[in-house]
Amino acid sequence: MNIGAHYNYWVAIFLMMTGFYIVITHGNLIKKLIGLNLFSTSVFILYISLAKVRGGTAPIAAPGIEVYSNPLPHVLILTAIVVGVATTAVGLALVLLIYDRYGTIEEDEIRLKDDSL
Amino acid sequence: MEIMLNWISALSIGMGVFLGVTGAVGIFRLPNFFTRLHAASVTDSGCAFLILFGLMLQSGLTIPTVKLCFILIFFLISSPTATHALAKTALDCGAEPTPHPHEER
Amino acid sequence: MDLIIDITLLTFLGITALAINRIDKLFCIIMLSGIYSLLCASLFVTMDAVDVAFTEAAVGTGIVTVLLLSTIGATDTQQRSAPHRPLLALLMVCTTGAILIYGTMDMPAFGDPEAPIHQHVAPRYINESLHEVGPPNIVTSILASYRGIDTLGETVVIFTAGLSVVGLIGFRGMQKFGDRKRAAGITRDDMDEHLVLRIIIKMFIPLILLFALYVQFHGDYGPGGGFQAGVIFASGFIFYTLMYGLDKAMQVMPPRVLGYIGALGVLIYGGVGVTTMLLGGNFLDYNVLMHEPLHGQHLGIFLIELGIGITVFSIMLLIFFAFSSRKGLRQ
Amino acid sequence: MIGITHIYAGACLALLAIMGVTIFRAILGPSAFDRVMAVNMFGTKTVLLLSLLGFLSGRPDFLDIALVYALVNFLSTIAILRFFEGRTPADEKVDVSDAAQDVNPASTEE
Repeated sequence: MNIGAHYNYWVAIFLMMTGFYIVITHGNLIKKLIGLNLFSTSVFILYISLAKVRGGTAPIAAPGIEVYSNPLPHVLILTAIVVGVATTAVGLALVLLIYDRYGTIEEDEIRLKDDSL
Repeated sequence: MEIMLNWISALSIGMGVFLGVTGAVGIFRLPNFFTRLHAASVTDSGCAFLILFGLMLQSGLTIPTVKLCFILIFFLISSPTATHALAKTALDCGAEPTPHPHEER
Repeated sequence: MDLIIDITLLTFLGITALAINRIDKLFCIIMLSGIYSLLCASLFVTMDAVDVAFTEAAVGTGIVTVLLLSTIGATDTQQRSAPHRPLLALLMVCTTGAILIYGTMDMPAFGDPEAPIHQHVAPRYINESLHEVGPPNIVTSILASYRGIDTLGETVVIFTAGLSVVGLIGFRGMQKFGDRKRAAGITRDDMDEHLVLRIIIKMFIPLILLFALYVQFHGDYGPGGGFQAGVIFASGFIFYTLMYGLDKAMQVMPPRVLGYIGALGVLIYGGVGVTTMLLGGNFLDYNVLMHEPLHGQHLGIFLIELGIGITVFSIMLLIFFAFSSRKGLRQ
Repeated sequence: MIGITHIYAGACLALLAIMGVTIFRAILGPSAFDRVMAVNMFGTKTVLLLSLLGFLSGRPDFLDIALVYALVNFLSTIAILRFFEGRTPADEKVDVSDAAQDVNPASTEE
C-alpha cells in the first residue's frame, strides 16, 4: 500500500479534525466560524479527491481527449462553496449582533453576562 | 527556430525562478519590514514577467498568449501599486524604516 | 509529478490549519485563512476541478477575507480566552479521526478509474452531454440542465442568506454617512492620501466588469458561469467602495435597487421553469423552449446562468454593504 | 535530454518551495504588515504556479483562473490596507496587538 493512494483522504480527515478541534475548544466566536470553514473546506477536498481520475483532465470537452475526471462532485462542491460563503456571512452577522448586545465575542464572558441578567 | 524558442523560454523561466528564490530568501533573512518588502516587491515583478514571458514564447500566437499578456499587464500595474500602498500604510501606522534595528535597540 | 505537487500542497494546508489553531491574533488568522483558501484552490486545479477552483478563488479569498476583516474591525481583534479542556477535546478529536482513517482503508485508491463513483451516472454525463445539452463544459451542462432544480435551490438559499444578513444587521450608521460635511471631509483627505491607488483602481474597474461579463457568457466553453461572474462583478463594486467610500457606492448602486435585482435573478430562474411547464414540458426542461432541442437547451442555460449571476452579484454586494456600514473597514 | 516539460516541472517545484517560505513568513510575522506582504507574495506565486500547471498538463486554456487569482489577490490586499487606515496607535479601540505594537521593527527583532 503506497502513501499516494490514500494521502488525500488522510489530509482531508486531518483538516476536518483540526476544524472540529477549533470549534469545540476555542471560545472566540470568529475563530469558531473560521474553524467551521476549515471543516467545510475539508469536505470539499474529500469530494474533489474522489472525483479525480488518473490520467484524466478537466471535464471540458475538447477534441482528442478521452479521459475526463468525474464532473458530478465538481457541480455539487461549486454550489456548496457559494452557499457556504452566504451562510458564513449570516454567522458573522450574528456575531456582530452578539457583540452589540454583550460587548464581547468570547463565549465565557457572554455566559457570565447572561447569568447576571 | 523551434529549438531557439525553447532555449530562450527555458532561460527566461529559469531566471524568473531564480529571482523568485532570491525574493524568498530575502523575505526570510532580511532584518526588518521595509527591507523585506523591498526584496519581495522587486523580485515579484521580475519573476512574474520572466516566467510569463517564457510561457508566452511556448504558446505562440494563440488565445493563451493573449490571456498571459493580460495577466502580465495586470501584474506589472497592480504589484507595484500594492507594494506602494503597503509601504505607505505601514509608514502611516508608525512603522519606522530604521536601517540598523539592532543598533537602535 | 502531479502527485508531488498534490502532496506538497496538502502538507502546506495541514501546516496552515495547525497555525490557525495555535495563533490567537484574529488578524493573523484571517491572513492565514486567505492563504488556506488560495492553497485549496490550487489543489482543486491540480485535481482537474477548474470550475471549483475558479469559485473558491473568487469567493474564498476575496469576499470572505473582506467580510471577516469588517467583522473584526467592528468587534475585537484578539482572542481573549484560553482553549476549553484541550486534552479532552484532543482525545475526542483523535478518536474520531482514527475511526475515519480506519474507514478510508476500504476506499478506492486516489485516482482509481475503477472506483464505484465513476461507474454510475458520470459516464452518461461525460458521453452524452454534448449531444443532449450542448456546451463543451460538462460542469455547466450538469449545473444548469441535468441538475437545474438543485441549482435553483442553491440560488434561493443564497438569496435567503442575503435577506437574513440585511434583516439581522441592516445598514446601521447610515445617517452618519449621510452627513454631507463629514463625508466631504473624508473624501478630500483620501484624495490626498491615495492618489496612486485611486487612479489605478479607476483604470481597473471597467476591465474587471468586462472580465466578469466574459466569465458569465463564456461559461459554456471554459471554466466560469453565473456564480463566478456574479462574484467578480461584485468585486468591481467592492473596489469602488474601498476607494470612494460607502456613501458614493450606495449612490451608484442603492441597496433598495440591489434587493430588487436579487429578486429579479431568482425570478428569471423560476420564470424559465414555469415557461417550460406552460409550453408543455417538465419544470426546467429546456428542450421545449425552441424548435430544436439543442437550441432550446442553449437558450435555457443562458437565461439560467444570467439569473444566477444577477442574484449572486446583488446578494454578495448587499452583504458587503451591510457589513461595511458597520465601520469595520474605514470608508 | 531535458525537454521543456522538465523545465515546467522544475519551475513548479521551485515555486512550491517559495510558497512554503512565504507561508512561514505569514505565520511568524512578526508585524501585521509582514503578514500582508506574505499573503500578497503568496498570491503572486500561486498565479505563476497555476499558469505553469496549465502548460504542464498540456491544457493551457484555463488561464482565466490565474487572472481571477491576480485580481482577487489585489482586492484582498487593498481591503486589508483600508482596514489599517485610521487605526493609529492613539486610537484605543484599534488593533493594538497586531498593528501598532508589533509594527515597530526595532522592538520585535530578537
